[in-house]
Amino acid sequence: MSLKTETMVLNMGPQHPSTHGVLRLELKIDGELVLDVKPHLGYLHRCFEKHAEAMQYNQVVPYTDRLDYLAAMGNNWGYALAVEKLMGIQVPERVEYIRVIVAELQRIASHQVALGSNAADIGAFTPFLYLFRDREHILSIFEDTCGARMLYNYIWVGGLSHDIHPDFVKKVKEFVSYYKATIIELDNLLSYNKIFIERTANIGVLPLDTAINFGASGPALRGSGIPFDLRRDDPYSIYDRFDFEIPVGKGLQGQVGDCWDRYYVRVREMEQSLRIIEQAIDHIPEGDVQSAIPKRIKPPKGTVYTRIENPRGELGYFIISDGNTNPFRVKVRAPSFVNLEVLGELCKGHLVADVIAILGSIDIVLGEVDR
Amino acid sequence: MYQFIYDLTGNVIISTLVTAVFPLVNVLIVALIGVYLERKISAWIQDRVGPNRVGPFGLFQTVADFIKMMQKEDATPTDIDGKLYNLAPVLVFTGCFAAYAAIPFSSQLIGSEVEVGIFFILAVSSFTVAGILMAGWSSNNKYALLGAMRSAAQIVSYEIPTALVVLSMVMLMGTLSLTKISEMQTAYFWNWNILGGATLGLSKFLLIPFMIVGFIIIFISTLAEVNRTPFDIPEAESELVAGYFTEYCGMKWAMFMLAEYGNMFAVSAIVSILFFGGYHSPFGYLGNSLGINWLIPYEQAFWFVAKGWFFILVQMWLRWTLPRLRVDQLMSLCWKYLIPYAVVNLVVIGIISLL
Amino acid sequence: MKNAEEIFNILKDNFGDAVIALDKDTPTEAVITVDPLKIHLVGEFLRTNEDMMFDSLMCLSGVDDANGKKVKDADGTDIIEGGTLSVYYHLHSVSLKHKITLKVSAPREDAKVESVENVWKCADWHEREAFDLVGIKFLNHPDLRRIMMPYDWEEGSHPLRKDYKNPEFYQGMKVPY
Amino acid sequence: MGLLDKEFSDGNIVIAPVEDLFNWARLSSIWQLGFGLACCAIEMMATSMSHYDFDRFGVIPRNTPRQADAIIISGTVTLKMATRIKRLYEQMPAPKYIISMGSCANCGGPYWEHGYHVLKGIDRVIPVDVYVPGCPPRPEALLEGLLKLQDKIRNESLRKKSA
Repeated sequence: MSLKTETMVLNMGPQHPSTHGVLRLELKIDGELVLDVKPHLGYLHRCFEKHAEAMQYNQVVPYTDRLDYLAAMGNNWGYALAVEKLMGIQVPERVEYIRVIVAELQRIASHQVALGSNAADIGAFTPFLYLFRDREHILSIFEDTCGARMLYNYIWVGGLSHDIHPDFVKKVKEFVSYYKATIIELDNLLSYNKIFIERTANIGVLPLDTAINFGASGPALRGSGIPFDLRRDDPYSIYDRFDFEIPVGKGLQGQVGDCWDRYYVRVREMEQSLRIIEQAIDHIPEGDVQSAIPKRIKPPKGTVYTRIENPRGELGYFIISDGNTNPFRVKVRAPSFVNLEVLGELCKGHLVADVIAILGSIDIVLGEVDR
Repeated sequence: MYQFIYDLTGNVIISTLVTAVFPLVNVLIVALIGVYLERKISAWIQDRVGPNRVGPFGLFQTVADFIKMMQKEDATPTDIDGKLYNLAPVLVFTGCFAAYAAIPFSSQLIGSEVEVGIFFILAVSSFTVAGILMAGWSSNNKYALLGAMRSAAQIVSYEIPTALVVLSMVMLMGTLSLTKISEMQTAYFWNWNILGGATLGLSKFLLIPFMIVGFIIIFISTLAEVNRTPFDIPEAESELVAGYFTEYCGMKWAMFMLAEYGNMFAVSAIVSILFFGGYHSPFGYLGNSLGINWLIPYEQAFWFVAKGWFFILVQMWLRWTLPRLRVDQLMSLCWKYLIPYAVVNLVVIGIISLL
Repeated sequence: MKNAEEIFNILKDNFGDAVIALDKDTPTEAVITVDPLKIHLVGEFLRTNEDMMFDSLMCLSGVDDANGKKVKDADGTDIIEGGTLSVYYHLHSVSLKHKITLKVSAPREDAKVESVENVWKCADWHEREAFDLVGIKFLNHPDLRRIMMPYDWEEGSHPLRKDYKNPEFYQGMKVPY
Repeated sequence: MGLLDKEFSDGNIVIAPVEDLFNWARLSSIWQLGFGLACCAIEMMATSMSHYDFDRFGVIPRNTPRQADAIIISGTVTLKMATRIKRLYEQMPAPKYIISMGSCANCGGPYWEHGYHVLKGIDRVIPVDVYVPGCPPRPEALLEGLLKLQDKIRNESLRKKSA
């Protein structure tokens, strides 16, 4: 006797607790086994590129905030860097230092949400809250600095919108010493938890050549075992002055490039960010943060592509200027958008529960995927 | 208890009704306090405050939840299997409710003193599986169906180690009656089964390690049977939205919730009866030393409830600490580890009890 | 490590007419213009050649060049006739750490570009996006559907074109403010 | 109908306490539909977390619309998403409430002019009870919005709505 079986199509999202926003996944499943995953995007397509064409160069900055809303500083910076390159602006030392510090703080804050939501998807809800609690410290530092908790509009073309708060250095130092101790708590509670390792090790293994061919970047690429970091490999700003390591996936709990490796790379990256902040915080030179801001931004005709290492990977801005005050075309190479593409490849042959774990370990932000 | 009320009123119907209301009230109270405690405890674990606006310390939070749920619209989706859909919550609740009939809260306070108490409880609590399957199937929702299938596989599998441990205890004690099992572990904690039982001798000390293993096995498998983290796979929020009760709202959903918390207490009660002396106090009775006999049942009820709540608190503590297992890991834990260990445990306890 | 001129010369030697021009005048980056129907061959060569090793496609952008004639259509709305749509490819080599920008242009009315999806897998969604928002058709793409806009969005309406007109209603919802 | 309507037309000694009790229960246990749209969703999550703790007010996220009482539209609603939100709203059992969080959900926010794919205000699709302005609103603002919603519920009536 043979039983007739059918594959089932399961729509995950756009409203689903673990799709990190409004992603829709079309899973073809046989029982619990996933045969195929088709992501459907666009539920948060906010027309960034159209807005960029309609705005003046400096008016675009607030819109860049809303791309990767968990790492708004990085988005500001990438855009500012692209326009600065197009216009040939050299920004003052003080600005560079402040940018590095806020970007690294932002990287920590962003990884905290990424790790937390990854843990929450797997069922450990408490680390999620602990990470959010620590994130509030960073948000309060940013709030002192520029008055916003999430979307800062802080890094402008040629400078910053405000100088730092007088308490900034003190608060950052406090946070660094506090958080260095707290990361250990995270390791004890989650990273080496047996169930967590069981759920993530050997799941969603991303081989290196696939990762490169799919254009993966950031922790998703480094989890596969290559120390490729734009801060080191295509240095921008003053990152060449700092001493830091690039954590890579070593397959400590399973194969190289599994979910646990991607998770662990993020944890170690937070430590390295703390190191960079420690090195930079005492050397902020005096100066005016707005001295290099041009009165009128009108870059020459031409194209520019710059990329920076955002928490989620390589954030690229491709700007075409036709010599006007508005950009002719701005295209964002969003790291989440490219990293998400590999999801279908990773999920094949795993169970439904693993799809959640893999998606969490890739760490997407829908604002950036859909733009 | 039935006998007591029958003596008081002399009416079969009244005494049956009163006896039946007692477990119902108990389930309600357990659920009300349980939900509140769950929220408070999760809040404390997570560095939060928890409900504190509704009544003093948020004590009326669950009352408000309950009243709100009563006035919710009974929205039923189209294309459901109506009969099964409506029957499922009732069945799940019945399973939980009926189990309370045989649980001895004290030497006097027991709904029905059935001789096959533990067997009865194991049997009626399996209603839950049928109810959950019905709920998942009739909802016509893929998440619910997946959740129901997972749940059926999980509960059926984990009944085996539970039953094996229960069997070894029954073999040791020589009775199926929960009252007698409790009675045999007389007051004072060194007489409890976890410490080898009341009979002194070599076997008492030989038994201790196997009792601890048995306790761990039954605690893990009852955790799985009531769908608590790390085994809350049927209702895994982040995977299956809400599992088998995805399409239920208002009071029907509340029945599932009542049954969940009711079951939590029921399994904690069973664990404490089998291993921790049931309703017996760990250090003797105040009533005995003062010579007030009527005080003893109250003390017993207190200790029983306290033990039950202690295990519920442990369940909550685990829930807010651990991640969730995957469905295949859950099954392999059961079939590859718990059942073999339980069988070995059964054999060893059998040999020791022959000594 | 090779600069744009060397790469251009190597490509010119291998592909002749398919590689059209090298534009070095832009202030920041040199752009090599390639024949849109040969781009997949050029891409494959750049990825596999040992001196090039461009194993990573950083970015693929569809652009409406808006270099045609501005005319008014029957309703009196401005549309652009003629001109080109372009695609920019930003390549990068993880092993050799050099970068290059390629560009292809195709006529606006019937823009057809060969897909590079089977050269670099990540081009898949980028190309779908360029098709969706700019309206460039990629030949031999396995699944060329809209990606950002709803699947039932008006046929032939591509929002990032410079003469795009927003519809008044979508499924009964008013679109303009 | 007429007879009963007249009977209940104003504060009745039976109806009023029941009404108060029911309203109290409703406003004390507003379970939100756990779903986020965009940037505001992160602030909504932050509101549920340790620092601000939505649970104090009895608000917990439920992931299925069937068990939710309120839906917080947290972020930009696109045309593609609007149809889904409408469906989610219809799946919720009455009484149900909507909090529109953030400028995007209120009126399109910064995307009001060139957003060809952005719905300019969720109130074009579903009725809204409370608007919370801000881009994104701080958690305190969302809490204030919740308190406003509670005020609104407090004054609800079991009787037929007059207007």
